[in-house]
Amino acid sequence: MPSTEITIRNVTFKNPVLTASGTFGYGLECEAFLDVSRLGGVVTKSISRKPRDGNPPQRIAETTAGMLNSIGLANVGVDVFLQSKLPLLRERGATTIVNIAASSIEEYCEVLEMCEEQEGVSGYEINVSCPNVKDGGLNFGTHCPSVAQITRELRRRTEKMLAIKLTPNVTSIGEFARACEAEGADAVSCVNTFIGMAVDVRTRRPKIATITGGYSGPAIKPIALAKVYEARKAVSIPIIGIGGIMSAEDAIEFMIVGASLVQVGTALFIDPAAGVKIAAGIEGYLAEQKMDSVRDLIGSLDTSMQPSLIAAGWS
Amino acid sequence: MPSTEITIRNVTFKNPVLTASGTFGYGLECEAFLDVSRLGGVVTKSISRKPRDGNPPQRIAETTAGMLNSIGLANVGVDVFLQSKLPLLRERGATTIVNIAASSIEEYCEVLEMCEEQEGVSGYEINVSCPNVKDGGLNFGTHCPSVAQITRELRRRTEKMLAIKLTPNVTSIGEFARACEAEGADAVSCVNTFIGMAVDVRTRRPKIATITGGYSGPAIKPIALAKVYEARKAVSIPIIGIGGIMSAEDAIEFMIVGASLVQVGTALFIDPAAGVKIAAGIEGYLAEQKMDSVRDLIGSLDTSMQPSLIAAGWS
Amino acid sequence: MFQETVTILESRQVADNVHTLAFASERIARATRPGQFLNIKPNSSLDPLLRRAYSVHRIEGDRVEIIYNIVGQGSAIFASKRPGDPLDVLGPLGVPFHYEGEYATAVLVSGGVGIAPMPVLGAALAALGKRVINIHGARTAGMIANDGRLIDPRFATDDGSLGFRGNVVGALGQYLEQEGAADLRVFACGPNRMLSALGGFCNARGIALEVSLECQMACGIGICQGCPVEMGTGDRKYTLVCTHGPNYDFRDIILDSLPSVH
Amino acid sequence: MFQETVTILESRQVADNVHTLAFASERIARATRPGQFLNIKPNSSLDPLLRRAYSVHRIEGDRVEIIYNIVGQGSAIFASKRPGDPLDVLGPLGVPFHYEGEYATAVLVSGGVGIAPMPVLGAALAALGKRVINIHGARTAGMIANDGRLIDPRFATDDGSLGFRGNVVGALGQYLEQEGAADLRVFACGPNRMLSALGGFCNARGIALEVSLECQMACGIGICQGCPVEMGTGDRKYTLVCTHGPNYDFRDIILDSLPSVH
Ligand SMILES: Cc1cc2nc3c(=O)[nH]c(=O)nc-3n(C[C@H](O)[C@H](O)[C@H](O)COP(=O)(O)OP(=O)(O)OC[C@H]3O[C@@H](n4cnc5c(N)ncnc54)[C@H](O)[C@@H]3O)c2cc1C
Ligand SMILES: Cc1cc2nc3c(=O)[nH]c(=O)nc-3n(C[C@H](O)[C@H](O)[C@H](O)COP(=O)(O)OP(=O)(O)OC[C@H]3O[C@@H](n4cnc5c(N)ncnc54)[C@H](O)[C@@H]3O)c2cc1C
Ligand SMILES: Cc1cc2nc3c(=O)[nH]c(=O)nc-3n(C[C@H](O)[C@H](O)[C@H](O)COP(=O)(O)O)c2cc1C
Ligand SMILES: Cc1cc2nc3c(=O)[nH]c(=O)nc-3n(C[C@H](O)[C@H](O)[C@H](O)COP(=O)(O)O)c2cc1C
Ligand code: FES
Ligand code: FES
Repeated sequence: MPSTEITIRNVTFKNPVLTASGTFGYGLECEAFLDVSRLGGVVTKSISRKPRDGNPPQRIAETTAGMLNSIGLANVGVDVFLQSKLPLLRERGATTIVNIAASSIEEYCEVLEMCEEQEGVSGYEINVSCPNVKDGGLNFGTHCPSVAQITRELRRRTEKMLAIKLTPNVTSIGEFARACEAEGADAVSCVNTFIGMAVDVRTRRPKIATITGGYSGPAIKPIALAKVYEARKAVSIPIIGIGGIMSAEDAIEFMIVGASLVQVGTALFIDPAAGVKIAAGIEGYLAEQKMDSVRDLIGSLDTSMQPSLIAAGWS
Repeated sequence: MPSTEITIRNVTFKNPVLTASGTFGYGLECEAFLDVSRLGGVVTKSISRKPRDGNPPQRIAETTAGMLNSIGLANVGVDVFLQSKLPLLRERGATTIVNIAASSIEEYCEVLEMCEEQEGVSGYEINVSCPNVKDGGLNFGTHCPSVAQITRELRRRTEKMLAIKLTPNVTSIGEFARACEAEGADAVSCVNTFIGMAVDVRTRRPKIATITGGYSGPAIKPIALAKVYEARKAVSIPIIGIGGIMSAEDAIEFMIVGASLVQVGTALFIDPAAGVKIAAGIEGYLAEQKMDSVRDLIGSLDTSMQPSLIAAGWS
Repeated sequence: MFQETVTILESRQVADNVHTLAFASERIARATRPGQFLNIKPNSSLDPLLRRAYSVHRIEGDRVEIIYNIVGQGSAIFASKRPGDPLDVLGPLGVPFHYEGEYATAVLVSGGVGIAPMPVLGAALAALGKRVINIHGARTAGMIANDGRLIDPRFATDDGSLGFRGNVVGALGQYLEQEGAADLRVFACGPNRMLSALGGFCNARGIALEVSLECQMACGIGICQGCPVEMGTGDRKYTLVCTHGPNYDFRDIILDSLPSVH
Repeated sequence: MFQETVTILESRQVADNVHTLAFASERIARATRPGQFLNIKPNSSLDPLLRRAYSVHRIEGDRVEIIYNIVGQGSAIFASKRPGDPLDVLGPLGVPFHYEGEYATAVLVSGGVGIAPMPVLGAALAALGKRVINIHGARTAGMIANDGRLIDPRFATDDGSLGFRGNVVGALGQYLEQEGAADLRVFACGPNRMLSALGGFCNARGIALEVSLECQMACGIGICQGCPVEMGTGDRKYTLVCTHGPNYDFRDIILDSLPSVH
C-alpha cells in the first residue's frame, strides 16, 4: 500500500485531502455522509474575534461550472468555536486547521492567541482576503507588505503550522508567496476565490447582493493550477492547492504541478463525502502507477519537451 | 424596431457583436455559415510585421466549460494580410478591426502605419499581451507604463478608432484602463485570455506544449464580467466586453455591466454563426423589454439594493 | 440523510408545464417527514453544477415522487429522464412542517407547484385525526395537476376556469366565511408573493400560518451559509433555510429579505 | 459545410467498445467525400464544451453513420443517445482522400476505429474501377465490427483470434509477398503508432501511402489554428489538420510532431 502521509512542520496529515474553509461548515454538519477522521484534515470556516452575521441575501449564484458567493464571513466567532465546535472535532479525530479572518492585524493575533491554548488545533490557515477596516476597506490580500506583516506577527506567536491563504486576484502570486516564505510561513494556500460577477438580465440586478463575489468551482481550476505552478517556481515551502477540485484526477493535477496538500471546496456542496472519495482515488492512482508514496507525486510535472519540439527550437 | 447601432469615434457598428481576435481566422473561413456583413464587426487574428509559424503542437486543450490555447500568434504577417485578406473582407462588407501584435513598440507602430494607407480598415485593437523581446520576454500587458507608451505612440499615428486589449492577469485592470484613457485610446477591450494550465495525469505532462496557455470560454465569464465592471468604474471611454460569451443573454450581461460592444470568441468554435445569432438575440431582448436602443442597455446595472438590505445597514 | 443513486420509475408531464418524477428508495421513503425536500443532481456533467431542491410530493411504499415546473436548465434535464435512468438524490433535508399540536382543522394552501409538499403533509395530518382541507391555486385549470388524490380540495384559478375565480387568499377568505376560523392552522407553499399576501391576511386575523420557503441553495445541508433569510424574532439575524427551514412560522421570518426567485 | 440539427436513426454497440450512430441528413450524405469528417456536439451543455470529430463511416441514401470508441466524456454521451434524439452536426469537413489517379490496387489499412473512413473510400474506389483490399487490425476478434460489408477484407489480431496474428503492418507484408507491390497505393487510418510503423514500411519499399490523421481540434474549420502538424516538405512550417488534412501523403508531414492522443 502506497503511503499517503504528508508532513508539514509538526503536523502529519494522513492523506493530502483537506476540506476548504467555508465549504464544510465546522466539520460537524456532514456526519451522515462521512467520517471526518478519514480526511487529511478539516479547515474550519474563517473564524473572527466576534460572531459575524454575514451578508444579506442573495449570497450565492450558480454560473457555468462554477458559483459565486458573498457569504461575508458569517461565523460564530472564536469563543463559540472554541467552546462548542472544536471539542467535537477533536472527539471525532479530525486534524483541524483553524482558518482565521480579521479586519486588523491585532485581531488576527488575538484570535490566534486564543486558539494557541487549546487542544485539538493542529495549525492555522490565515485568510488575508478580508477588508482591512483600518485602511478603509482595502483588501489585505492584494497588498504584499500587509501579507508579509501579518505573517511576521503570527509567526512570532505560534510554533504550530502556519499557512497563509493567498488571493489569486493579483498580477504575481509568486511575489506574495515569497513574502510569506521570507516571514516564516510553513506553507501557502493557493487559491482563494476569484472576483466574479453575474447579472440577472430580466431585472438588470447583480445576482448577488454584494454586486461582485467570490468565484469557485471547476471553472477556476485551470487558472488555480497555473497559480500553483507560479507559486511553486517562486518558493520552496509547501503549497496547498485549491480551486475547482472535483475528482481525484483534479487533485493529482495540483500535486503534479507542485502542491503538497489539496483542499476540496465547492465539490462538497454536490457531494459532502467528496474529500474522502478523492483521497481514496489518489491512493488508487498511486497503486496503479506503482508509486510508493504520494510525496513522489509532488512537483513531478514532466516539462521535458517532445523531441520534435526541441528540434523545432522551441523551449 | 429598436436601434442596435453603436458608434465609437468615427466607426458605426451596425450591432454590438464582433468576432474576437484569433477565433474567427481572417473572417473569410466561415462563409458557408454566415454573412460577415451582418456582424457588428470582425476583429482579425493578431497581425504581426512578419508571418509567424506559431507554437508547436499541442496548442489546445479542452477543460471544463473552457479551453486552453497556446497558438503563439500564428499569422500570415501584415503584408499578406493587406494583400490577400483585407480586400476580401472589404468586398464582403465586413466592418474590420485589425488586431495588432508585436514584440516592440516600433513593430506596433510599423504595422499600424502600414494599415493606415489601406481602405477597409475601420480601426485597430492592440494586443498588448505579447512578450516584449527587448525587455527579455516580459509581458507588455502587465506593465502599465508600457501599455501607456504603446497607446501614446499609436494614438499619434492614427485618427482611426484605437482600442487597447487588456489582459485580465493583473491586480487592477482599472489602472490599465485609466492609463489607456489618459493616452487617448478610444476604447479598451476587456479581456484577453487568463493564464491557465492543465496536466495529463497519465503522462504527467502539461496538456499544451507551452506548459501554461490562454484560458477562454464560458468558464471565465464571471471573472471577465467583474473586470468589465471594474474598468467601467475607472474610465468613461467605451469598453468592449469579452470573455465566455455564448449567448445573447451573456452579451447582454456585459452590456448591462458597462460594455458598449462585445466580442464572441470560443463560442465560434462550436457555432461559427454564433455572432450573428447573438446579435439577433439582443435585438429580440430590446424589443421584449421595449427599449428603443441598445445604447440604453450600456451600464444599466441596477445596484439599488432591495429595501431590506438598506434596512440591514448594508450598502 | 442519505446520498443515494436511485432508479427512475416514472417520468411524465401531468399538466401544463407540470412534470413528475418517481423513483424507488426504501430509505428515503421511510425517513421523509412532511415538508422535507431532496437535493437532486440533474446529471453527472459539471454544467449544471449544483443540485436542485425539490419537496417530496408523494410516498407510496418505496416509491418517492416529486412534482416540478420546468424553469431552467436543471429542470429541463429532469424532464428528459426516462424510466430506468439513474438519479443522484441527497435527502431528506430540512426541518419538517411543525404540524403536531392541539387544533382541529388544517388548511393546506398552495400555489402552482407549491402543491408539492401537500399530499405528504395531508396524509400525516389525517393520520393524526385532523380535518384537512386543500386550497390550491393556479393561473388556469390546465396548470393544475389534479390526480383526484388531494384531500378535500378546493381550487382557485386566476381566470376562473376551475373553482374560485381569483387567488388562494380570496379562496381562503371564502372558506373562512363559510366555515369559520376557529381552531385552525394554515400551512402554505407557493411563490413568495403569494406567501406574503397570505401572511398579511392571516396575521390580520390572528390565524397561525406556517410557510414553506424557497430560496437558492448551494449545498442544502448547512455547510455553505448560502441560504439566509432574515429573522423577525430571536437574537440571531439570519436563519439558514436549508437546515433551520424551509418550514417556518410566518412571524419568525422576514419574507421580504429574500430576493425573488422565478 | 452545413451546421444541421439532425435526428438519430440508430444508436448501438457493434463490437467490444465499438459503437455506431446513424442519422438522416440529405445534405451531408450528398456532400460528403471519402475521408471527410463531421464535428458533432455531444449535447447542449457547456461541459463538454467542444464538438468531437468523427469520420463518416457509411452513407446509404440520406443515412449517415459514424463508428466510434468510448474514450471519454463526449463519446460516453453519444453512446447514451437513442433513436429520435437530436444531434448537432457540422460538416462535412476536411480535404478528402486523394484517391484519384492512375493505379490499379488500393490497399485500405485500418487499426481499431481507424476503420471509420474505409467503407466510403472503398465504395468510391470501386466506382473508379480500382481493385480494393481491406486490411483491418484490432487487439482481438471481439473488437472488430465486421458487418460483412468491407470489400475483400483481411483481418489481423494481436492475439490471433481472427486472421493474421500480429499487426496490420505484418498483414500488409504478407499480402504484398503474395500479391506483389506493383501499381498499388495504401490508404491508412489508425493510431499514430500504427501509422508511424506503416510509414516506415511503405517508405522503405517506395509504396505510396496516404494517411488520415487524428489530432485534437477546437473548431475543425480553420479558425482557431489549434491543430497544426509539422510539414516535411514545402515552405510553411505547419499545416492545419482540420482544413489542409486530415488526409496527407505520408511524406508531406512529420507524424512525430503530433503529441499522442489516446
Ligand atoms: C426547499 C425547496 C423546495 C423546492 N421544491 C420544489 C418543488 O417541489 N417543485 C418545484 O418545481 N420546485 C421546487 N423548488 C424550486 C426548485 O429548486 C427550482 O425550480 C429549481 O432549482 C430550478 O432549477 P433549474 O435548473 O431548472 O432553473 P435555473 O433557473 O436554470 O437554475 C439556476 C440556479 O438557480 C436555482 N433556482 C432557480 N429557481 C429557484 C427556486 N425557485 N428556488 C430555489 N433555487 C432556484 C437553481 O437551483 C440553480 O442553482 C424548491 C426549492 C426549494 C429551496
Ligand atoms: C479528423 C478526425 C476523425 C476522427 N474520426 C474518428 C472516428 O471515426 N471514430 C472515433 O472513434 N474517433 C475518431 N476520432 C477521434 C475522436 O474525435 C475522439 O475519440 C473524441 O473526440 C473523444 O472525445 P471524448 O469526449 O470521448 O474524449 P475525451 O478524452 O474526454 O476528450 C477530451 C478532449 O480531447 C479530444 N480528443 C480526445 N481524443 C482525441 C482523439 N483521438 N482525436 C482528436 N481529439 C481527441 C476531444 O475532442 C475533447 O476535446 C477522430 C478524430 C479526428 C481529428
Ligand atoms: C460558499 C463559500 C464560502 C467560503 N468561505 C471561505 C472562508 O470563510 N474563508 C476562506 O478562506 N475561504 C473561503 N472560501 C474559499 C474556499 O475555501 C476555496 O478557497 C475556494 O472556494 C476555491 O476552491 P473550490 O473551487 O474547490 O471551491 C469559501 C468558498 C465558498 C464557495
Ligand atoms: C484559439 C484562440 C486564439 C486567440 N488568439 C488571439 C489573438 O491572436 N489575439 C488576441 O488579441 N486575442 C486572441 N485570443 C483571445 C480572444 O480574442 C478572447 O479575448 C478570449 O478568447 C476570451 O473570449 P472568449 O472566452 O469568448 O473566447 C485568442 C483566443 C483563442 C481561444
Ligand atoms: S444551502 Fe448551504 S447552508 Fe443552506
Ligand atoms: S481545429 Fe481549429 S484550425 Fe483546425
